[in-house]
Amino acid sequence: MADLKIKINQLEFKNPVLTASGTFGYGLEFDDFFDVNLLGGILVKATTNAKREGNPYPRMAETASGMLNAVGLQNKGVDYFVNEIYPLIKGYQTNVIANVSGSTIEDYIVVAEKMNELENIPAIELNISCPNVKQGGMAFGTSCASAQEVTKAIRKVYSKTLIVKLSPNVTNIAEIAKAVESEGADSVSLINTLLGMAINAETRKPILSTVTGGLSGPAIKPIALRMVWQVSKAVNIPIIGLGGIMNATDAIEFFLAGATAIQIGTANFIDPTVSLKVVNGINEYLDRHKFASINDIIGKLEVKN
Amino acid sequence: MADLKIKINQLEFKNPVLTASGTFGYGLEFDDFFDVNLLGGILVKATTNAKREGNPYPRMAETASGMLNAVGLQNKGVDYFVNEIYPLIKGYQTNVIANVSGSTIEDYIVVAEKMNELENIPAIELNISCPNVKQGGMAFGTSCASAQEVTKAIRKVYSKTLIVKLSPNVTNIAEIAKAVESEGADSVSLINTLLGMAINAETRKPILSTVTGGLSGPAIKPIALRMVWQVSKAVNIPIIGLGGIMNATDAIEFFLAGATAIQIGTANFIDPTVSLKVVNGINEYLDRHKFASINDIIGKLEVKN
Amino acid sequence: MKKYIIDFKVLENKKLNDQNTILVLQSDEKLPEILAGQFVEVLVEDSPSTFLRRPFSVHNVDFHENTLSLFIKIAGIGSKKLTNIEVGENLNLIFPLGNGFSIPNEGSALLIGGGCGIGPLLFLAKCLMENNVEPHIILGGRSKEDIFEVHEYSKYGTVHITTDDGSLGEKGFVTKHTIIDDPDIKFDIIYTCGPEIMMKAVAKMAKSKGIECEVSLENTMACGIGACLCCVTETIDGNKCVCTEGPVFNINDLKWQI
Amino acid sequence: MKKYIIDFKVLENKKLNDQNTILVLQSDEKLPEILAGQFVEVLVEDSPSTFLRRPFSVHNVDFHENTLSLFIKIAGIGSKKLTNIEVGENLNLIFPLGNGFSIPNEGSALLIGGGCGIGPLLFLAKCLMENNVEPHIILGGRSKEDIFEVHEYSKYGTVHITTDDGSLGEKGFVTKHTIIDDPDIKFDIIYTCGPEIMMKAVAKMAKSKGIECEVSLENTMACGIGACLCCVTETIDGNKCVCTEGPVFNINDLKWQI
Ligand SMILES: Cc1cc2nc3c(=O)[nH]c(=O)nc-3n(C[C@H](O)[C@H](O)[C@H](O)COP(=O)(O)OP(=O)(O)OC[C@H]3O[C@@H](n4cnc5c(N)ncnc54)[C@H](O)[C@@H]3O)c2cc1C
Ligand SMILES: Cc1cc2nc3c(=O)[nH]c(=O)nc-3n(C[C@H](O)[C@H](O)[C@H](O)COP(=O)(O)OP(=O)(O)OC[C@H]3O[C@@H](n4cnc5c(N)ncnc54)[C@H](O)[C@@H]3O)c2cc1C
Ligand SMILES: Cc1cc2nc3c(=O)[nH]c(=O)nc-3n(C[C@H](O)[C@H](O)[C@H](O)COP(=O)(O)O)c2cc1C
Ligand SMILES: Cc1cc2nc3c(=O)[nH]c(=O)nc-3n(C[C@H](O)[C@H](O)[C@H](O)COP(=O)(O)O)c2cc1C
Ligand code: FES
Ligand code: FES
Repeated sequence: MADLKIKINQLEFKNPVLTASGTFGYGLEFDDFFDVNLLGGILVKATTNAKREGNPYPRMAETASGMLNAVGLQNKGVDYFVNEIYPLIKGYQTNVIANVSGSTIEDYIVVAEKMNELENIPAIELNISCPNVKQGGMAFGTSCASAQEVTKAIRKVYSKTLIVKLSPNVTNIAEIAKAVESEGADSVSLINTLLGMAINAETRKPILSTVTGGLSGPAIKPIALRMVWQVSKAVNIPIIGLGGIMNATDAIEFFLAGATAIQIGTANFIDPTVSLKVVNGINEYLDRHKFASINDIIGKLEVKN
Repeated sequence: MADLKIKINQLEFKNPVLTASGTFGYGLEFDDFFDVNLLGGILVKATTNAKREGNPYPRMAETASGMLNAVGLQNKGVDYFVNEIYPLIKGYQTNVIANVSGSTIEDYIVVAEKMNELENIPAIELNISCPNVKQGGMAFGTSCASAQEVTKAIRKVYSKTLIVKLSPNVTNIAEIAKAVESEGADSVSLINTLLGMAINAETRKPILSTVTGGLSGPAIKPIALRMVWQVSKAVNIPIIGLGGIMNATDAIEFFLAGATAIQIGTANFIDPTVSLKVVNGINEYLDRHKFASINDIIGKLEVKN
Repeated sequence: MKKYIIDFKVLENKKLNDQNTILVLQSDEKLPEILAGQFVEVLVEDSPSTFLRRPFSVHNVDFHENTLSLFIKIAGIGSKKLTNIEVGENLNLIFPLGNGFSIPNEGSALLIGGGCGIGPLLFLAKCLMENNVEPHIILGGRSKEDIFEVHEYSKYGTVHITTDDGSLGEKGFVTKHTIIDDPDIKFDIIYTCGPEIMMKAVAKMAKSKGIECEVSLENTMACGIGACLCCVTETIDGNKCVCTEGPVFNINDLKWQI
Repeated sequence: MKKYIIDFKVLENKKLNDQNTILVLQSDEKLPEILAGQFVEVLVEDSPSTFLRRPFSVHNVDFHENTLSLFIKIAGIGSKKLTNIEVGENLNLIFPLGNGFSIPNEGSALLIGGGCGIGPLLFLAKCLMENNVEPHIILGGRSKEDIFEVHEYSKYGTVHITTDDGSLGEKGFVTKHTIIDDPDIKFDIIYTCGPEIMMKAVAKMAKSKGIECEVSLENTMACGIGACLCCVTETIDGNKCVCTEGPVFNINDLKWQI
């Protein structure tokens, strides 16, 4: 039984396996299947300042080894979260992390301030990379200046662990990571979805109501791995890696590339118990390779020079 | 039998199906399987000024619905091409297009000048997007300024049809397309491969000798489609779309998104006759939907506003 | 209701024709409670083009034999693979998902199904009968080749048939069947499942007669358990997930223009 | 040599054990010329993780029956799928690919195989015999469980066996088999296929004795037909494609440190 504990900023995680925002509901949806307290953490679905209806139907298209979504941050707003959802999830014995989204910096600030007051939400993930909303969202994550600006503003009002979630739809993700690190982000998580599109050739219409949507799943794993690797060479803060992780082997690859923790997204849809299997699989890998701790493999990819 | 003819600049193509550079050799490798003259065109493998050995082995990794390659532009140089290869392929009754690569602008210029002299090479594709070389390559394709610079230099020395092949590893591909259009590119082709990475968890080593490589295949199709769609809104020159096309349905999707022609890459490895099947499938689609010409579906995606 | 992930064994693959199949699946474990109208999410393994699970309504359940059956119509690669699955193979299911139809305590009910929409109606008829509600079932299709399993439905209610070409039952649409205007029968509720255009016609008919009406909707689903928010439909209370707040909806809650 | 894309039917699936299988495939069409040492690219359908074809050496050919057989050892998902393929199913092959072993006109040859490297040696022995070359075949393995099809190899030559644990044949490595130093036999050429470490040991032995030596290399291949340049190996003339300029190489052309 290897030591799976990791730390991000001062926050301890019993293991490095978290679930990705927007793919695990509020955790409650998975209670029937396993004890989610066995995970390192849960990233709950995006919260915005005002209530959002999200995008019209259809919101989903299946693609080769992946899927596109265009949910568009549907949620009932931060006040509903604080009053109605938080009471249901604050008892979880694992790190429940809020995913904070917005269209304007002011929106982000309001949500972050309110999250700061919630005792059992020890961290937020700043989503500056959602490709499915018309305003804000990804725009903040695609230039160093705006990524820096929003991180700075949130750092002022948010005193706990601040994770910034980066967009892969950029020329140089390492630069953006450095920019948010310089403004006091405690960690970066990557990647959010890649902007994609699906067309129905027979009807000659886009499949998604929004034409474009966010690509996730195993199809994007090679890109996610590469970005984690690039960012790990560029920053000193811990990295949370995600994108197409389906099993423990995939997770190990992210640790080797430099991730301190990982998130599981789309895979939850195919097997709701997958995250727990990944925890066990990582443990089994470490034992088999005689590593005492997960920290022994983080960033330990052997590259010839 | 629908009309499959298209035009790019003044160049006529008997149909809009071309094969992608680096995936179809010099066409000769496929002569055993079908008459390649039935295709709209052949993009032959990259030619550089000097001979290049390419990257060390291993150069390939399979990924979910895709593959990574790190060939690194292995070729015997432009003089060898002119003297040894050109005589073998100049007899093809289809558009044989050279893919011109380089590390410096001077390199590109030398190759383009020599290609300009070859009567039966009616066009070149300027590869400013290869992710597998240390110098130049993709670097030219990831900023508007450098894309513009190299296009301008080549436009001066190359008088025939000039296609510029764009990199998807950018924040805003439409801007880059506009930049090369403004310097006189007759067409843009997109996308080249996405930069990715694969790791062997058991050995804890990268699978590719170069650590990172270029991702191709169906995994990237949603991203390619989205980029073709974005670029088609931004430029007036014809677009050649590619990325993950495996069959005629995929090809139709690219036409609807705005491509005037398409290229088939990785699919050639799985079925060497696939490009011909795509020609036939497009024809069958047009007939079934009662379109007289391929031009009737180009850019005809029906999007609600 | 608690959801389960269980491997079932294929006990029977009843090919109705080249487009439709009924799969009878058996579990080693005792089946939990399942409501008529609920659905399952099936894992279709080993196919690059069926990355996500596929939703199918519960066609029938036998709690003694621990069998659950699905009515599957080929729509694409996943459903095709399922119609070709062999007896003895395993299928992994997440179930029971979604809400169910409301079951009154007495009276009579009209069930109207078309295409693979007849899927959930068999189990519904059975549950209605067991609750002392008298089911009348209209099965509709383009021609007699589209009408299946009449003897099965007849076990739990009176079956009426319409076909567009009149090759079986009454000629015409399901909403025109004479049973609907039969003065001797007062329907307390109407249930429908099938192509959207048919369900809308049924909804309109029910509304004009002032009869309660429930429809079972389809939608593109990624998770089936309320985690992804991909499967919304517009309701008078805003977007609702078809997988958890449906698939059965009362037509009064939908924003259908009928 | 002209290459073909042909659907074969699986005629036989001879499971040697849980790791190794011989597939006998039959074509409706007359087989073209195939050389010992050449390989095929097999399409493994319907699997997201076997996107590309899989290369396998030609294990044997019967030009009368139009059958071609493959010796398959499970290495991952694709090979596993192939070992489970059922008789009667179709397999799509591109073949014949690569060069072949050189076949002398007389004399005797030593064939050394280990693991799935024994794959190409059966057809090679057959071709040698038909060309009046006397084949001696050393099959090596860790234990007797790794030694297969001795009776088949015996049809075309003299079989010698080594195992690491001595459970069959001589104990020790293939390069230490007594036949190699037998003063009564002069080998004109040595062929080897198997794990790289074994092939290097064989190459070293051959070099020290001044005997010609050909090895059959593996490599990660995307196309198998020289179109992608993914499968290079370093030679004294620069990078060469294993799929078209190999898989058989003379050790003098390689840059092996031996
Ligand atoms: C709650 C629910 C219950 C259902 N019950 C039944 C049933 O009892 N019997 C039955 O035959 N079918 C039923 N369906 C439809 C069935 O889920 C789809 O036909 C199936 O998922 C298609 O998968 P495929 O791989 O065969 O098709 P694909 O190749 O994926 O697609 C073929 C076509 O089906 C559509 N489609 C794909 N996935 C879905 C989806 N998840 N929901 C709706 N449409 C989809 C696509 O847009 C496309 O037009 C139900 C759907 C839902 C949501
Ligand atoms: C010319 C040639 C002839 C061959 N002949 C035989 C033979 O006769 N019998 C036999 O059992 N095997 C043979 N092989 C090896 C065989 O191709 C691989 O074992 C097979 O492709 C693995 O596929 P997989 O899906 O089972 O494994 P994967 O799950 O893809 O991978 C499992 C392991 O095999 C390695 N591998 C994957 N693809 C290849 C490849 N194309 N080449 C080499 N290694 C690979 C991977 O790196 C990994 O370590 C040959 C290979 C070549 C290049
Ligand atoms: C249906 C769906 C909804 C998502 N919603 C959010 C979200 O609200 N906030 C966010 O930061 N990321 C969201 N994501 C992105 C995921 O958290 C994750 O970054 C991405 O899916 C890549 O990981 P994966 O390949 O493991 O799914 C969503 C993804 C999916 C598929
Ligand atoms: C093995 C391999 C080699 C390639 N070599 C080149 C090249 O030399 N020049 C170039 O412009 N693109 C090259 N490409 C990129 C392809 O032309 C194409 O842009 C990319 O593979 C996406 O298309 P696909 O998904 O259809 O393969 C190569 C791709 C592969 C897989
Ligand atoms: S399918 Fe995921 S919420 Fe309904
Ligand atoms: S495998 Fe493509 S060139 Fe050898």
